[in-house]
Amino acid sequence: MDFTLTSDQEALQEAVRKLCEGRFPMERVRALAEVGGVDRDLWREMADAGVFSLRLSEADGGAALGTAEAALVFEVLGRALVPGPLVWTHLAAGLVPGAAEGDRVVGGLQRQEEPFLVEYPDAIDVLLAVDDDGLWEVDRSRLSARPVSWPLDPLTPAHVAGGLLRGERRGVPGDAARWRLDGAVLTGAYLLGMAAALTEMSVAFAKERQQFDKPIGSFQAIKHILADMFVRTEVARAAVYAAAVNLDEPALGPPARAVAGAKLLAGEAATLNAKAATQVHGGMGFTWEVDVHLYLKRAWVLDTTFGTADDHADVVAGLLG
Amino acid sequence: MDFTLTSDQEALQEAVRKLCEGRFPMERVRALAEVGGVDRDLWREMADAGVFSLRLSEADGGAALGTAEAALVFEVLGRALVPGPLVWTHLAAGLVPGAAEGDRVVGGLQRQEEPFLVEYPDAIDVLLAVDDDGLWEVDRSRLSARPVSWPLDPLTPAHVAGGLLRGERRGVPGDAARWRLDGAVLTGAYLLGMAAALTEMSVAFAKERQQFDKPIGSFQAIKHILADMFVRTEVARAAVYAAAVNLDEPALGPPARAVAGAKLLAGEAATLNAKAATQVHGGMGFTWEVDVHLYLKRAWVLDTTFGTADDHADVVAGLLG
Amino acid sequence: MDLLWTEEDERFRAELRAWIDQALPKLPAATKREDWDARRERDTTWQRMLYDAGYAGINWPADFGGRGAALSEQLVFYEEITTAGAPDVGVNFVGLLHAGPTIIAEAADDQRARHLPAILKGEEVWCQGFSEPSAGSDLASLRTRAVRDGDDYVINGQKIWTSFAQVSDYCELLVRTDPEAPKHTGITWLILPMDTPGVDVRPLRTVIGSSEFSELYLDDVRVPVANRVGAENDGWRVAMVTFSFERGTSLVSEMAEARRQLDELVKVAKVVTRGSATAWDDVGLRREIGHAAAELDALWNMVKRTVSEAARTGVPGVGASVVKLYYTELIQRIGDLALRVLDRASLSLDDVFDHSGHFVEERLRVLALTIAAGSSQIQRNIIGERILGLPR
Amino acid sequence: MDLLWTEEDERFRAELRAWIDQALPKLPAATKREDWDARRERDTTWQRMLYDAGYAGINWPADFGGRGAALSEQLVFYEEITTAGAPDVGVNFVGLLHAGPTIIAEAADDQRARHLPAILKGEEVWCQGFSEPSAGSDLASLRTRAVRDGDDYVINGQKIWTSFAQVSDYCELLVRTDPEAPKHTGITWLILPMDTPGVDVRPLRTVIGSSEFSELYLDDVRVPVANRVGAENDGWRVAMVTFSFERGTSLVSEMAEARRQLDELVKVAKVVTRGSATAWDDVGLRREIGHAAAELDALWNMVKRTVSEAARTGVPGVGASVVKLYYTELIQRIGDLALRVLDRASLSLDDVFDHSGHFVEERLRVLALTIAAGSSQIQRNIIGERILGLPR
Repeated sequence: MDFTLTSDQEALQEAVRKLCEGRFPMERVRALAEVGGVDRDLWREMADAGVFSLRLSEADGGAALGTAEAALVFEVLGRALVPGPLVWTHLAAGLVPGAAEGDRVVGGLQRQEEPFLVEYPDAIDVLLAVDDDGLWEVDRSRLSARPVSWPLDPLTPAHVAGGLLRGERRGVPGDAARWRLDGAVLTGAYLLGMAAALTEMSVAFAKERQQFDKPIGSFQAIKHILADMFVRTEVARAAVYAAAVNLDEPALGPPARAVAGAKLLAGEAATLNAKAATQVHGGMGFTWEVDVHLYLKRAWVLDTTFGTADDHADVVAGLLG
Repeated sequence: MDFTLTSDQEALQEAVRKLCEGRFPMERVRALAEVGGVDRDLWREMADAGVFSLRLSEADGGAALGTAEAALVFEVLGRALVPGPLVWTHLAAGLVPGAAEGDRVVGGLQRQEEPFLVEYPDAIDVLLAVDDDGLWEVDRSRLSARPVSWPLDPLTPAHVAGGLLRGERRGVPGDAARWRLDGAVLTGAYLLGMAAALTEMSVAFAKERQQFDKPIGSFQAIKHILADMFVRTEVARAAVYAAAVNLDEPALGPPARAVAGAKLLAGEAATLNAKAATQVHGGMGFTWEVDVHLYLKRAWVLDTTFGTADDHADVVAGLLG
Repeated sequence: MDLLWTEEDERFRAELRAWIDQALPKLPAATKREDWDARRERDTTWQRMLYDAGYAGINWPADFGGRGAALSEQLVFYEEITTAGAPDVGVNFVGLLHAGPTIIAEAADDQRARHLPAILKGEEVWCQGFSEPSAGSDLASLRTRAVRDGDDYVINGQKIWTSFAQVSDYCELLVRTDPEAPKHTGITWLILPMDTPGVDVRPLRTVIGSSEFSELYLDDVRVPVANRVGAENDGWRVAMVTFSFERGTSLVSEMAEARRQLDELVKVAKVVTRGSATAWDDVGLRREIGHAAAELDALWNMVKRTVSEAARTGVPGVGASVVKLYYTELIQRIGDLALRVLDRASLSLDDVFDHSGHFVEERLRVLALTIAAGSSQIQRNIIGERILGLPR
Repeated sequence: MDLLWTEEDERFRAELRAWIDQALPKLPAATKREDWDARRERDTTWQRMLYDAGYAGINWPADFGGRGAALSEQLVFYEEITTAGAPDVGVNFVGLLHAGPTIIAEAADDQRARHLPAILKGEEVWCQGFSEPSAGSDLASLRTRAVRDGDDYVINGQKIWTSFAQVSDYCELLVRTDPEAPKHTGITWLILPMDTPGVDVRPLRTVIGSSEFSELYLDDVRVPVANRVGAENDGWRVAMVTFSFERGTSLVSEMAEARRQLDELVKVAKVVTRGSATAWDDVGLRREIGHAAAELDALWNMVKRTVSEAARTGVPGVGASVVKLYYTELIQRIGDLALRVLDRASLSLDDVFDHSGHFVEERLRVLALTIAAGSSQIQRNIIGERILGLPR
C-alpha cells in the first residue's frame, strides 16, 4: 500500500502538463470554439504524446499503462480545459482504427441519455453509442440531426439527434460495462483537474484583488470559500485515484462503488468550485473574458455524461448494506 | 392586505410573553423534566390565560380568536420552550371535557407515526390518535407500553407503545384533516419561536464571548452564521403566519400548501439554528448547563410530529404544476 | 394580519388587467437578442403606453407625476404585468427605479422638471455609472475623478457594469471630487448626458454572451456644475437614497416571474423522460423542487410583510435585505434543479423542447444576482451588523 | 499508486486478528455508563493485554517501547480493532496519543523512563489540562498562572474539557509562566500528578448527560520544577508537537467505526417502516445515504494517501486538516440522516429496535467534533492561510 504517485507517474503528468502549457494556453483553447472544438494538428500531437494509446499494449503502439495513468493524464487535460471528445477517443483506441493515432476523432454517447445531444458533431469522424447490449457505431448518414446554434458551453458544440439508430456492433455487453466504468473515471479525472484549476485561479485572484484596502482573500468569508474548494478537490482526488487504481487491480474487489463515488464527487467538486469561483471573482466572474465561466459550463456538461451525480449516488446506495 | 400584527395581536403576544417570563423561566422549565413535563398548577395558569381555549366561542368559554392568534401564542411558548402536550391539548379544547380549562392534559399521536412513541405518558389524562378515518380516544388501560428510561429530549418523556388500539371515536375524517393542518401550523409556530430564541441567545453570546481579543461575533465566519440564523427565522415566520392566516380565511384558497411549507421551513429553521447555535457556543454548546441543547433536542422531536420535513416537501411537490 | 386584497386592490387589479389585455397586442413583438435600439424602442413605447394609461411611475409620488399607488397596489401591478407576460421595466430600469427616485428625493426643482416627466414618458433612458473595475463591493473606493474647472467638472476615469449604456440618454454618475477626504465623504452625484464628448461606451460580454452591460471610459468629460444633484462631496448620501429603493421592491417582478417559472419547470419535469419514467417521478428531485417552492412561497409572503410594514411605518424594515440574500441564493438552487431536470437538454440554449433553452439561460443570468447590488457576503455583513448589532 | 496491502501488512493483519479473537473474550464486558472506575479498569486491562502481545504504542518508536509499526500497519491495526469491536484507546487516549508522544519528543531521559513504560502497560492514565473557560479556539490566551517558588511552580487557575480526569494519574498541563510576554511565548508544559493537593476535579455534564469531561480547579498547586518538559516559556512549541499527532491518526479509528455504522444504518433503514414501505424505499433518503457513503469512502482513501505521504516524506502533509474538517461535518450529516431514518424512534436513546438508541447518542456525541481540537472555522482558517497561502 503506497497511495502516492510513483516517479514515473509524476513524470507522465509533468509531460502532459508541458504539452498543455505549450499547445493549449487558454487563448488557443478559446479559439477552438471556432473550429468545432478540435484542431486536427493539435489532436495528432496529443495522440503522439500517448493520450489516446496510453493503455494499449506496446505491440499495438501503446505504452501498456493502466487506468491510473490515464486518469492522471486526464486530470491534467481537465486542468487546461482541453476540448474535444477526449474520453471517447481514448476509449476507442484499439477498437476504432486511427483513433489511437489521432487520425480519426471518435465521439459517443450513452443511449439512455435522452434527448440525444451529439457533442462535437463537426469534429468527429465516428460516433459510438453505448447501451446495455453493447457498443455500436452509429451510421451518421442515416441520423436526422439539427445543430444547436447556441450551446451552453462554447467549447462543447452539439447536435440534437432524432431517434438514435443502433448501427454496427463494436462490442459486447461486457465491453459496454467496462467502457462505462472507464469513461466515468476518466471524466471524473478531467473534472478533478478542473476543480483544482478553479481553486488555484480563485486563490490567485483573491490574493490580488483588493477591496476595503485589503486582498479579498484576507476576509474570512472568502477565505473559507477557498478552503472548502481546496478540501472538495482533495477529497475528489482521493476518490478518483482510488477508483482508477481499483479498475487496474482486480484483487481490490469490484470497482463499481469506487467508480460511482469518484464520478459523483469529482463532478460535484468541479460544479461547486466553479460556482464558488464565480462568486469569488465577483463581477469579473460574470464576464466572458475571465475563464471561470468556461469551466462552469464544461462542468455542467460533463456532469451529464457517464452518469449524473444523482445516478451515481443511487449506484452507491444500491451497493450498500 | 396588511400582513402586520394588529395591536390586539401584539398585546396577546405580550401577555403570553409576560406569563412565560414569570412562570416559565428556564430553571423552572428544566425542573419540569422531574415531574414528567407538566406541573398541574402551571398548566391551569396557561389555561386561564387562554392558551387552550383561545379559539373556542365565547359561549364555550373561549375568546373566539383565530388560528393566527393561536400561532402567535405558540410562537411565544416555543421561545420559552414551555414543555407539555400543548398543541394536542389546544386542539382538544372543546372536544375533550376539561381540556380548555386545563383540568385534563391531552396528548396524542398520529397513527402513521410508527413506532408509537407516546409523549408525556405520566402527565396526560387522555391520549388521542389521529388517522385518515378520524380522531380516536385510545384506551390506555389496554395499551402495552414500556417507558423510555433515557429520552432524547429530557423535556419530552415518552413510552414506547405496542400496536395502538383505536378506542372510541372522537371525530370524523374531516376533523382529523383539520387537526393535522392546525397541528402542523401550531407546531410550526412553536418551532418558529424556538428558532428566534436560538438566534437571540447566539447573538448575545457572540457579543459577549471574547477570543483572539475580540468578541467572536466580529469574525465574519460567526457573523455570517448568525445572519443566516436570522434570515432563516424570518423566512419561516412569513411562512407560518401566512399559513395560519390562510387557515382562518377560506377566501385565500386551500391551505394545504401553505401549511406544509410552514411546518417544513419552521422545522428546518429550528433544527438548523439549534445546530448553528451549538457551533457558535463552542465548547459551552456541548454542555448540559447551557440551554442550546434543550432547544436542539426539542427541535428534533417536533420535526417528527405532524409530519417531517420530507413529508411536507412531498406534500408541496404534490400540489405543484 | 390580513392577506386578503382590499376591494380597492381588486378593483385596481381588474382595471389593470383589462387595460393590459387590450394594450399588449398593440406592442411590437419581442426584439431580437442584442438589438439594443429595437429593445429601447419597444421598452420606451410600452412606457409611453403605461404613461398614457396612468400607470407610469407606479411607485412615484403623484406630486412628481407618478401613480402614487399604495404599496399593495404596487404588488398587484407587478403580479399582473408578470402574469400577462408584459415587458418589465427593461431599459427604463435605472430611470424609473434609481435615478428618478434620487432626483425626486434630492434634486433641484429645475432638474426635476427637466427629467422626471421625460423618464415617465419613456423619452429619456438612463444608465448608472457607479461601479468601477477596482470598486465593486467596496463601491465607496471609486476613483473616477472630477475636477472643478469654472462652471464645469472635468471627469476622468472608468465605470463598469453600466446596463443599456448604448441606448441611454443620461447617466447617474458618481465621481470623486475630494481625493483627500475619507472615502465616503469626497463623492459627488452628477447627471451625465451620454452624448458629451469624451464618453466612450464599450460593451462588455457577459457569461451569457450578451452585451447588456458596458464599460464607460471617461476622458476629459466636461459636465456642468448645474448637473450636480445634492451638494459637492455629499454624493454618497445621495446615492444611498437610491440604494434604499434598489433593495426594496426591485426584486418583486423578478420573484413573480420566478414563481411562474417554477410552475413551468414542474410541467417540463413531467415531460422529460428518465429511463422508463419522467424526471417528476424521481422522488428525490421532486422533493427538492417542492422544498424550493415552499421557500419561494415564503419569500413572497415575506415581501407582503415587508410591504405592509413599509406602508404602516414608512420605512422598509429588515425584510429587504433578507429577501435579497435569500432569494438570490434560492433562485440559483432552483436553476440547478432545472439543469438536473433537463439533463442532456441543458447542453443547449436553443430549445430542445418547449422553453428548455430559457431555463439554461436563466441559470446563467442568475449567477450575477448574488454578486450585484451587494454580494451575498456583503448582505450577511449588513444583516449581522445593522440588524443584529454585531461588532464590525 | 498502489492500494494493495503488502504481504507484511497482510501477515500482520492475520496475526493481529488471531490474537484479538482469543484475547477479546478474556476481557471483562463493557462497563456501565458513568462508572469511570470500571471503565479505567477495563481499558487499562486491555492496554496491558496489548502490551503483553507486543501491540502497545502501535505508533510509538521501538526505542521507546512502542511497536514502531509502519503507517500502513497502523491503519490495519485500527481497522481490525474496530471491526472486531475491541476497545479503542479509551482512558489511555491522552497518554498514548498526546502526552506520551510529547514526552518521547521533548522530555528528559528520566522523565521518559518514569512515564513511557507505565503508559504503555496501562499503569498510568493521563489527562489533558490545556483548554480554559476563556481560552477555547484561542488556546494560547490561557491564563492559568504558574509562579516559581524555589524548586516548585505554584499554580492557580482553571482548566476545562479534561477527559477522564476522575481516573487519571497525571495531567499534561499548560500554564502561563510569563504574563508579560506575547501570548505564545510565556507558556510552560508541566507534568501534574493528579493527587497533588489543591487539584479539584469537578465533572462537567455534557449534552449527552455524561460526565466524561471535567473542570479542573487548581488552587495553590505545587508542582516540582523537575516536572517541566522542555524549557520554561517554551511550552507552546512543546504542545504543538502533541497537536501534530492529534490531527493525524486520531480520527482513524473513529472513521473506521463510522464506516461500520453506516452499514448498520442501511440495515436499519431496510427495517424501519414508512407507510407501506421502508425508509430504504425512499429514493431521496437513500440517495443521500449513498452520497454520504461515497464521501466516507473517499475520506478513507484520503487517509491512505495521507499516511502514504507521511511514510514517504516523514511529514503528514495537508491531508490531516482536510480529513478533520470534512469528516467532522460529514459525520454530523450522517447523524442527521440516521435521525431521519429512525423518525419517531429517534425520541429515545434506549433502543426502540436494534441499536436505534446508539444512533441517537452518536448524533449527540458528534456535535463536539466540529468544535474540539480546532473548530471547523479554525480549520478553514488554517487551510486558507497555511496551505493556500492567503493573507491573515
